[in-house]
Amino acid sequence: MRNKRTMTLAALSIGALMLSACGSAGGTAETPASEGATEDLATTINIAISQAPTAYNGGTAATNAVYNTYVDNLTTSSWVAFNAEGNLEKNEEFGTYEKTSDDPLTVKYTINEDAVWSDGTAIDFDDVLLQWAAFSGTHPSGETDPESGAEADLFLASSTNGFGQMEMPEGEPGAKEFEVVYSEPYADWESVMSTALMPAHIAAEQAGLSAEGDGAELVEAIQNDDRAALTPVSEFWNTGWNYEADLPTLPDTAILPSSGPYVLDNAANGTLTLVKNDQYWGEERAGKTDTIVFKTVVDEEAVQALQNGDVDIIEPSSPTVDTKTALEQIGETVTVDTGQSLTFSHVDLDQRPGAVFEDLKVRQAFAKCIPVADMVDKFVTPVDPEGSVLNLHEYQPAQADYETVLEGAPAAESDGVADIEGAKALLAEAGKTEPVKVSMMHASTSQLRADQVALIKDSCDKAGFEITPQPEAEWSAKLSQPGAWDAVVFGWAGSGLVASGESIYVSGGEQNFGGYTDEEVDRIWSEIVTNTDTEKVVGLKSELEQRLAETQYNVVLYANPNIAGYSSKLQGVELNPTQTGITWNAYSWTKQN
Amino acid sequence: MSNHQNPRDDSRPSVELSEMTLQSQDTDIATAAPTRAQTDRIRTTEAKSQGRLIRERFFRHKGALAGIALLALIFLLAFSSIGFAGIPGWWNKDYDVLAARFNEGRPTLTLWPFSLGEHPFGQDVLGRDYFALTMRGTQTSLIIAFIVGLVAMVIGTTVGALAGYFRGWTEAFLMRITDVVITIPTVVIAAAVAGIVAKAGIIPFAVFLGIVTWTGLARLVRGEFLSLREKEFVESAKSVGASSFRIIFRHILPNTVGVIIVSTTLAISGAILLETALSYLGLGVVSPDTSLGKAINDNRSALTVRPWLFLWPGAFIIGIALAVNFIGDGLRDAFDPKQTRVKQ
Amino acid sequence: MAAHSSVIMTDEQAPVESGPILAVKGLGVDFNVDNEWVMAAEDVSYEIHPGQILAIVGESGSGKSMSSMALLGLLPRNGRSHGSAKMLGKELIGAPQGTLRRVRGNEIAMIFQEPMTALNPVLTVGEQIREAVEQHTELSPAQAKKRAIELLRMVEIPEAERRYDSFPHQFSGGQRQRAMIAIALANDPMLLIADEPTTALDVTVQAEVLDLLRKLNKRLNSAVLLITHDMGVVADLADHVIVMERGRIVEAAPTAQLFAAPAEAYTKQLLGAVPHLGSKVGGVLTDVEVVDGHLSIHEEYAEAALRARETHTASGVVPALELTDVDIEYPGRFRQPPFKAVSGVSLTINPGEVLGLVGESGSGKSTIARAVTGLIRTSGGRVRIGGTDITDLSARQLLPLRKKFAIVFQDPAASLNPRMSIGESIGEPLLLHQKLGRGALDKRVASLLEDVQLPVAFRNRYPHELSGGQRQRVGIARALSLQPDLLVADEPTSALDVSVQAKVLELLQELQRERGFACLFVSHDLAVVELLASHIAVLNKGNLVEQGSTEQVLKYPRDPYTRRLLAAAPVPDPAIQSLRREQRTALLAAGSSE
Amino acid sequence: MFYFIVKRTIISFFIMLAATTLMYFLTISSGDPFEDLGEASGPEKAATIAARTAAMNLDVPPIPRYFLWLQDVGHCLVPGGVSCTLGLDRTGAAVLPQLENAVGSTLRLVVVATVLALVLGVVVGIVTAIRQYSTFDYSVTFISFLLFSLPLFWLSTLLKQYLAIDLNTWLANPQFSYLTIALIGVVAGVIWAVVVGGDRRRRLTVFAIAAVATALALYLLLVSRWFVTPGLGLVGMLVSAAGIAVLWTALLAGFRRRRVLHAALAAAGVGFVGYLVSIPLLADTNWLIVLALVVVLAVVSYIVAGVVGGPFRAQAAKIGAVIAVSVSLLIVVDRLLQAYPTLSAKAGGRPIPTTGSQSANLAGTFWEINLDYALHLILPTIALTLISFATYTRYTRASQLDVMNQDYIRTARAKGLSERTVLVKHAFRNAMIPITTLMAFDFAGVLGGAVITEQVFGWNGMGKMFVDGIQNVDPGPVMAFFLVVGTAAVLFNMLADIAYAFLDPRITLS
Repeated sequence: MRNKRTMTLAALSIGALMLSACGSAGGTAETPASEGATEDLATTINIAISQAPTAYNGGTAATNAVYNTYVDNLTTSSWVAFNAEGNLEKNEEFGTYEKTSDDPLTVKYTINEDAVWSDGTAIDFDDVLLQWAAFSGTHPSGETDPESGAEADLFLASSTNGFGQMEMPEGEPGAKEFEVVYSEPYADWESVMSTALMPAHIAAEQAGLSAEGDGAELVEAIQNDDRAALTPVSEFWNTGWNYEADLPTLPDTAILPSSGPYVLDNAANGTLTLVKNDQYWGEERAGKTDTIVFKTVVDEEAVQALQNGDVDIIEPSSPTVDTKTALEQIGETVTVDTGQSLTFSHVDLDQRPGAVFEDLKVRQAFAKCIPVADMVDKFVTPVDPEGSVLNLHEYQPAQADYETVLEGAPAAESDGVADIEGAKALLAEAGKTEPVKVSMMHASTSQLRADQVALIKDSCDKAGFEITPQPEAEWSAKLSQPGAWDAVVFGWAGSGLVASGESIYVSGGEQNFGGYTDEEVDRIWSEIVTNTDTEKVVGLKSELEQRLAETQYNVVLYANPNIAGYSSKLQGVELNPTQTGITWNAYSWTKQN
Repeated sequence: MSNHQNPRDDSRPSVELSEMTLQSQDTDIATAAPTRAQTDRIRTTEAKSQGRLIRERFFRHKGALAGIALLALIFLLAFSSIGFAGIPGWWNKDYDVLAARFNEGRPTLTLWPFSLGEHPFGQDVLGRDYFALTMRGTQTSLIIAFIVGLVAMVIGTTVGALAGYFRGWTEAFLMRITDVVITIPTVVIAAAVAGIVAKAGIIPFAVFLGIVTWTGLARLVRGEFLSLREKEFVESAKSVGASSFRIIFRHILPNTVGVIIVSTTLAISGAILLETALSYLGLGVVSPDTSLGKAINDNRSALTVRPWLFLWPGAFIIGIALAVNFIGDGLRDAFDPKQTRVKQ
Repeated sequence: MAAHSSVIMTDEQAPVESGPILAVKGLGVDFNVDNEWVMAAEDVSYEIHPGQILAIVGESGSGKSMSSMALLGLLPRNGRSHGSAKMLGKELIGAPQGTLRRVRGNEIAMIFQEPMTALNPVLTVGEQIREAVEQHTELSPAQAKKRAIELLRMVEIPEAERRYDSFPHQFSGGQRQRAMIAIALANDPMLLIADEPTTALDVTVQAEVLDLLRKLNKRLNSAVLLITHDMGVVADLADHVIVMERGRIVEAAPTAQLFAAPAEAYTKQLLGAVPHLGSKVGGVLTDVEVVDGHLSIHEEYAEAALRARETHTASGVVPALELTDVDIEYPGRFRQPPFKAVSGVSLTINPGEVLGLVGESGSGKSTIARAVTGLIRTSGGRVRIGGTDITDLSARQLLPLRKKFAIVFQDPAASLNPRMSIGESIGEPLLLHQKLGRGALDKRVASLLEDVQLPVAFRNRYPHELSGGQRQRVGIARALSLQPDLLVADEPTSALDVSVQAKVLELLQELQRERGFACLFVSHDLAVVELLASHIAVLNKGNLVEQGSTEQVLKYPRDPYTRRLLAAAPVPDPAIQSLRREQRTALLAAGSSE
Repeated sequence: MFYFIVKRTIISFFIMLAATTLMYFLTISSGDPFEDLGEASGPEKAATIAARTAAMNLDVPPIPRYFLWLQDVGHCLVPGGVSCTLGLDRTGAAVLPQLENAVGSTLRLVVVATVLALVLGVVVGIVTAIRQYSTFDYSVTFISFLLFSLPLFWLSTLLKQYLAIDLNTWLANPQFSYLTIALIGVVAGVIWAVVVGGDRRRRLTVFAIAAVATALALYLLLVSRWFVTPGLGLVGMLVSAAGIAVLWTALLAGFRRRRVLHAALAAAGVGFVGYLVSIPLLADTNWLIVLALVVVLAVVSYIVAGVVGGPFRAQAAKIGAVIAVSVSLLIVVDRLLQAYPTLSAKAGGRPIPTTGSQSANLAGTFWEINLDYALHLILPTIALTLISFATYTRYTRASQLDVMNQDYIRTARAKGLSERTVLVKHAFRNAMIPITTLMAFDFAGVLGGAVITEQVFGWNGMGKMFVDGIQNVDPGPVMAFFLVVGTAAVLFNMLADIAYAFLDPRITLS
């Protein structure tokens, strides 16, 4: 009888549902009032970002990362920026500059008269000077780092390239015009100022200096290197602009004034919201959509998030075949753009005396047996049909000069098809009768790397090598340990700069993990870094590439493909091969409703 | 169920009476002239060793039987197909041999008419045979799971036994340790440990996982000991001067075997899932080794594109875990003393 | 049932014409085991009339309980019943649950054996009575509560109002059983089915409960169906008796007639098996005489006994067991004081003697048994075995002594390791102490099995394959394997059916006679002790209240508690039992006046 | 009781101390804190290393480092003095604020999941026990084992693909073909028939009724565009309230005593009035008001039901309160449903998100915000619930079966009590006793599971803190996470024991 009861209940509750349907048709629920139903453009664009931004100041060692750049692209502007071709592009809206002398290298910068921080303060000399102070590494803290023994600077800047070679800029507080003089020629002088300025007046206030008189106090402090005054400034500069981990909230937005088309508004649970910067003076780079939201979504989940409309655009790093197909399968609601990045995969070889690859012939043999073309077929072209074998170290196919440089370096020319016989021959010449044992390190967490090693093993074992994969969780820590590996496959992020690669190739260079030494290469580099004439660069680089190829510095594989999937309602999206990332022109995006 | 005479339930076998009749034979078999019912009962009870009773109850558990069959099948498939420890198997492809991809690596398995084809489960990006890969993964996962089970069993039993039997400080000490470890969720502690040992290879990895997953078992075994040590047959053993060692291992332990086996099976199924979870956190087995967990994790993005890469290993994980769970359930029913309690 | 006043006396409810309340015809119960139907009761027929007390007697498995469960459709899931059982002409067997529910607890109520488990531990006793009332009446909760309290009073629970809110575990065993009865009587049932209502109780309590039942039966004029294995209880309570064996009725007769002249062989065997208190020494409490309700005790008899006692202690031999002012404490746990189980007990057993240690549950008799065998430590006094003081010996020092004494436990099911074959169990002591070889061991085990009259083939069986009696035999064999000088038997037969008990006792006696070991025989059952023991010691709440020769203690007890104990033990003989009832009431009266 | 708590607290404290030690050393020994700097070069590297060393005290040897951490924790326990940070993570940021932010969302997830799993698990468990060896029993057994065996993230991935994405697409334009409707009806019918059981004829009737009813209801819901603008509405509320009243009465009192039923209906009436009153009150509100409303409703219905209940005052009043609470729950649900259209519009017509724990910049009413929470909870909760649901059903079933075999159940039956009383009053409470202990363990387990779930669904909860911490070999966040989890574990153990003693009068806490 209990059961009959449950039955009646079942009937009852269903009855309730039926009636309630009419009930709500009777209209206790109001009709959907979707805002912006009037105009056809959406007010918000959601951008997926693989990791929550960690700081507003992307210039420090700790915060110099892609996910911060993603945001900075919109909240800062500068004289130059990288464009879709991966070249520097002047941004007249912010200001102008011209080289006034070659010896000593002198550049004259002008800041747009209307350029102001979003809190109204003018963007002027104090900001520039702070920038120099922070990046020049001229304020040794006295503390030395136990490992390297190098003395740390008060300002924990991500790098001192450029500013390091720069004299202290001359200028008055409030000046919109100033000149910088380089103590020694610097090849990438143009790009130096691409790093975003930080609001000096905030730094000053936070460090207990007055921001009055266009930050006169700060300017003074820097000019006469007043450590007592600078230390708090540096401390604020280092960490003051940091967010809490995973971005639960923003610090007081008053200390986060923007010099770009957008300004930071709020954050919650790793979701960062930008709104139009009403103080922004320009037209061309002025924001088109009211709100831009960065949502933290790990790459693996990004596709589903896009498909479900949680985000409007994703740019998963190291995309696979599946990433692309998955995106395409979603259908016409999503557009897929593919291209190449400046990031490229390569195999470094331990060629220190006594190491496996000490002998050039062995290196060449290894280079021959690596099925680069095959890899491209498997990992690149499925994503980016344009993808191809990479022959150069300093240039990627995405860059205009790639071809020209390649012509200048015939030795580097290669179709990347594995040549087992050739490899065998070379090994024979090298007098290797036994299989050459190679322990090949790769990141244990990356399936892609594991697959690459598998491919190499498959091919090179035929040629007389005996490869043992060496997956390491802490592979990058092991990189700099001689003897920890024989060969290693990993990626470099090309900067599009001329001089930044130096430490990879010169003898004893910090990132020259294979212990490669070649006077010729060292000489060429010394020229490159000090050369300030853009015309000469291509020639020098061709020379370099030629030499690197002859001496088989390492084996470059291919430039990683780049992919972006975004809602078809989104307009103005354009891939950018550099580390600037997809948002480089997000200010110009619009989204249909 | 409200109606006790409802014949619907009669179909289900019960062991209650066979036990009840045991007591009903309190006249010496020598003298008793058995009636029909009596002979029935004698037949139902005679010469049924403990083991056989358990076996019978176990085999009455359909789910458990299915589980056994499934697990055996998976074992057989995994180890016979691609062979193990150098012994070649019947499957002609190896999990780490690259080959040309055939029809975009789609699976060639067809059920009707049944045929395996070239690559039953398809191929991965490098054209490796995914069937062989899955089999390899299954092997690894099984090995891990069973080692974990074994280690957990040994540690858990020892700790539980010592704590339960000796009481006093030994117990206090051991159980506090257990409490400490139990405070940390398995995934958490395992994640912390895995970071250290994953690269050391499968066996040490498994052993460490075992070392962090014994606590539940320890508690159960201790409980059993606490109740058993008060039993008269233990006292009787003491009274004839049996040593603690003998009492623990000869008298009490054999009586806790049920609990131990049951929770070990559960530990095993738990281990399979734990391994998967760790792989997901990037803390599990590292390539070139592979495991089912790693396989699905590596192919997460393939779900909509090449589902087979994601679903096949998943299916095997579920298969194993499901089988083990059912076996565990069967064993629980089989060993459970409640099953033999007389209800009149 | 009609809403009735809260007056208990509701005789008008009893059917005026004395037709049977319950008429059972050809009732049968089957159980489904491994998909085959096994008979548990067959062709059971009887009638119960108002005010009548019908006892169904039988040993375990005789189907007595099941056949009565079937009446109310309370069989386990795998049971079924057939035949007919008409209550005032209303058919119960196969009746729909609805109907049965209206009968249960209303016209027919039940009392179960194990009061601890039969009451819901998480509900107050009062609640459990109240709901029974509410279920069958229209009384409001308040009235129902009033009624419940009345019922508690009726079953003589002190301060009923307060106890109404206590939980079962706060009641004593006897009180729980009373509560059960209160529940059963909640709606003045016409028929009360009492399934082993007193088996779990001590004799004195049992006597009280039986009195209660008798009283209520008289007052309510309701019928009682008493299910028991205890002939004493039957003799004490029942008007008619039905004897069942293996599911069938063997004999049915008025109580007096059945005891006087049992017709069937089985009945005879059963009655013969029941130890009869006083049968050996010729009567109990012979010095207590009841003259119309007043008792006079002839002290002079005791003198002889005293003399006997002196001679007993005087004899110069080394006692097999000697306890002097032994105290035993159970160590107190966190925030609870230690519990003193035994205090100042002294007793002596000479070689070849059997001392019966008698007491009710909680009297500390088992504690002593365990202390004697070194299973628990004494907190004071001395325990000497064969002259050696074992109180301060370490386990190792004790080891060699262990072959001098052995213990047989109460529960044969629990005292054998279920995972050891009979052979191993019996052989274990030999293995431990004499390090015998395989062959020798087997021989010894075989002979031991023969000694306890078990087929040698049993050595490879496991305990659960044996019946209780057989298990107990194994226990004895194990105990005797080392030819101990002292055997401690802790309630060795209390878990067994009478017929089996008789056999086991016989066996014990024989062995004792042959081997002449001393024996400390712990039991709650005076009749059993009487059979075996040459001397008796009586324990009450940890104190030794009386000891002496069996005859002296049984016939001329000096301690009031002993007297009450003796008076309470029912005797399987209606005639004598009714006399002893008077004796008991008189004693109680005296006891309370003392 | 008090004594017990004190004692347990002290023990728990030491256990936690030991556990933290273990956890701490496991964490710091699980890798190299500078792992990610391998490729880096220049002052950047040195600087980072310096910064990190300072933040994580890497220049201090492990054991003193652990004590430094303890000190930081101490600052949080001891009021005043140094501010409470729970130490710094490797970027030099204080851990406490991160934790404070993370705890909220995680606890929301875990608590909801646990409660759901508990309720569903227990109910289903009991039904399976009652229907032991029925089709329903077998199928539930199988399902729960299946759930047992599902890899959490594997399941989650599937959920996203085939629940969220597809359901969203459907919700954009909710419609079914008549065939689908029929099929759903059939399925529902089968389920009901199996659950209700009984002989063939009864099953058939149940099947028929349920199938038709479901299909019809679904049809009506579709045509009335209920899935676009959901909600109960006046009539719906009235009927549902009455339904609830009947249900609770059936469960707690049975229909033998009309007075009680009337009281229950009266309570439902009160609830409905409350609903009418609340319509303006709850336009936009906060939890406080809602809570107040619930309390008021409960009290009023308690009184009203008590009065109507007459002689059965006590029982009736209790039931009345229960009904009131249920109804107010219904009101809340109704409110949330009404907020749906606007919210769904704000979410671009795809209401069920696959990632995150709340929408950004959702400037909406109280109801919209909470509905937003709820919608974000759907997927992860399902993932978490399904798995511990399995545990609860199994244990409840076992324990219920055990109880049903007890003597006192037989006694209860022998009293002639109705099956309902036997189950609800005598069996249920006893069956729940072992479940309390299970809950303690399960909660810790679910917290562990949250580690995975949060990762999959992109929640910035404690789980993420932990995983990141482990991957960066950064003890700060890991330990913070563990402090919460561990404390929860010991706390729940204690609560379990208290609940145990509460359910079982035989146990006394000491």
